[in-house]
Amino acid sequence: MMLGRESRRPGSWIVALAMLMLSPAATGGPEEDRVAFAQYYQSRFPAVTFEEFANGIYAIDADARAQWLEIEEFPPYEFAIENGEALWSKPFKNGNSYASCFESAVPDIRAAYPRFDVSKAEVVTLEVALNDCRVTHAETPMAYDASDMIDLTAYLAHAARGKKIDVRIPGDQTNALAAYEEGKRFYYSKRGQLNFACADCHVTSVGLRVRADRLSASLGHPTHFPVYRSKLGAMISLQQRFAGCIRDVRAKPFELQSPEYRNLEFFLAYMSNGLTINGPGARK
Amino acid sequence: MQTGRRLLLQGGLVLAALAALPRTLLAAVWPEKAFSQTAARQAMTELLGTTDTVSSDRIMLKVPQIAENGAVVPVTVSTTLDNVASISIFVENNPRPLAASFELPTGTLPEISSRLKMGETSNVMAVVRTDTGLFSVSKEVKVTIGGCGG
Amino acid sequence: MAGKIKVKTKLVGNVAEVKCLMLHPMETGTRKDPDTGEVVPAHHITQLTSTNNGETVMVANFSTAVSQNPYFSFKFQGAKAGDTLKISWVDNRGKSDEVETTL
Amino acid sequence: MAPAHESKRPAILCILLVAALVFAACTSDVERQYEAAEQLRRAAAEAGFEWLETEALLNEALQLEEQGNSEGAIALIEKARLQAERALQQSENEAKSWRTRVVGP
Repeated sequence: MMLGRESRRPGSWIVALAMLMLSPAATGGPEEDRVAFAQYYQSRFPAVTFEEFANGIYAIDADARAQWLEIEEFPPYEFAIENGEALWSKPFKNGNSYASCFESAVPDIRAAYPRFDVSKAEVVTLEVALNDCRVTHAETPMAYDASDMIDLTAYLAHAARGKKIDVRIPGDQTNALAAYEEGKRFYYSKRGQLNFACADCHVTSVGLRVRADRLSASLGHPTHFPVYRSKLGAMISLQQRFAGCIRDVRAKPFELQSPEYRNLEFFLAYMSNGLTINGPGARK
Repeated sequence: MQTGRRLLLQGGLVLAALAALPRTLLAAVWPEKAFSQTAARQAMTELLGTTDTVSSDRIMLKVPQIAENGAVVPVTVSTTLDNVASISIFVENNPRPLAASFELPTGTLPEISSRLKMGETSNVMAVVRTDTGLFSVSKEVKVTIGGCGG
Repeated sequence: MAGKIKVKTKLVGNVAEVKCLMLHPMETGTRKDPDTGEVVPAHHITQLTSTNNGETVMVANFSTAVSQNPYFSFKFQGAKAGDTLKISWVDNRGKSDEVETTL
Repeated sequence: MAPAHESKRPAILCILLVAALVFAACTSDVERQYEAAEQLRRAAAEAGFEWLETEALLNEALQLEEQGNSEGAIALIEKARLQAERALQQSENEAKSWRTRVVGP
């Protein structure tokens, strides 16, 4: 129904977009980028509120939304949350625990990542922070696609529901800005045999169909991960989803938690600043 | 209604006996033969003894028109028919059409929900057995071949 | 392994609504392992049974067409707070699991 | 244009020719073409623009060569080389043109 309303005014978003492009804004700093990004989606889908974009494709696809809500009645990711909580509470061999590595209380941890770590001069994601913690306490790091790793993030995402995404790029940190710029460049660069950029599907063609699937908005992409994908019957991280998209355009995926993906996550999370964390999620 | 009356006459006594099973006497045998049939009609015959059912608007079959994902299709069946003994769900074009069958002892309400796999676009049929016969409703669910997951 | 069956119940008057989610692969027997190319043998829950204070309130027979990590919900009358609800399943390999909860 | 320059050219050509002949004598056609394609693939990977199948094509080519199917191997190597070349081209194009897609100021 939301789409219906939008499709009756096919020209409106083009006009809005043109206005955005012509508007005499300052040079593209992250905050200007973010505002323009959010405005773009809001002009494409005028009936969808900003908050609603946290629901990904279900913000703009009414049919799929109804089925998703039925899954949410008793979502399969509840097993992951439960396992994640058990892992979180289990002490390491040296008696310490994950909690000892994080400054904030459990509900505040998810929202603190991704962040730019000045001393490491790189983006640190939640997954990397968890593994760093393990190494600090003489535990072997986990593979980034290990179900235990993803379950831990599911637990932390669940605990953080209702908190806002709040990625910061302090003005005096040129390294952080460079990481953001790298992520942005990645997002807008065409790659692979199909010659697609992330933005080709999730900005330009958002809401249109690729075969049977409607393309989701990037505004809100990072709010709901990790997600249970019914196609796989398993939980996946945001970066595993990156890898899936990159494979779909027939480019070689990068290693999980590679600098490329971390910078991309940093950029995407910044673009979704102000949206509410609602992970873990359920997707097709 | 014609078929209904015939069925009532043929199977009424047997069905009446089955419908009112006390809670502790339910057969706990998994109907393997019905589940292994590759045609919906045969699966129905194995499970219910016949393929004659009366189409009934007193059965609500809630399924999506277009499945978001054939691996997880939410299905809810409920009915206002009285004395329901069992509810069975057939996905006609699945390799094994009988998807699930629920035996309802007295006191259990005729309202069940689950999630099913569908290999392709197909009719989904819910068959309700009461003490007066077999009633059914069918709906088509379209299953599309996904692209990238959205 | 904690919680292979998750149950949520709601009591409205004397009607109990039971929702459960089970951790099970529900292999169809037709899927090929993407790594080895070999067909993964069927492995699925065949029967779920639920009792309330020892009385059977549901027998559900499943095929492989029930989705992975099956979800199932039903309602029954004659329930009251404090009743002991049990849900158990067996699969085609003879494995089983059960959970007990108080309404 | 400068005469001094021109006079050097035959000498360089000569050296290159000798080097190529020596190289050819030591390695088969397949190995040589494989190396060339593999180098392009690595360059594309370094640029962050490697395509999905290129490496698999090259590995498959090596297997065919081992089975004595040089012709098949060369066909796959050629495919891989073209992919790697285009991936590199893509990375060069994108170095500038990504900015044209940015939403915002």
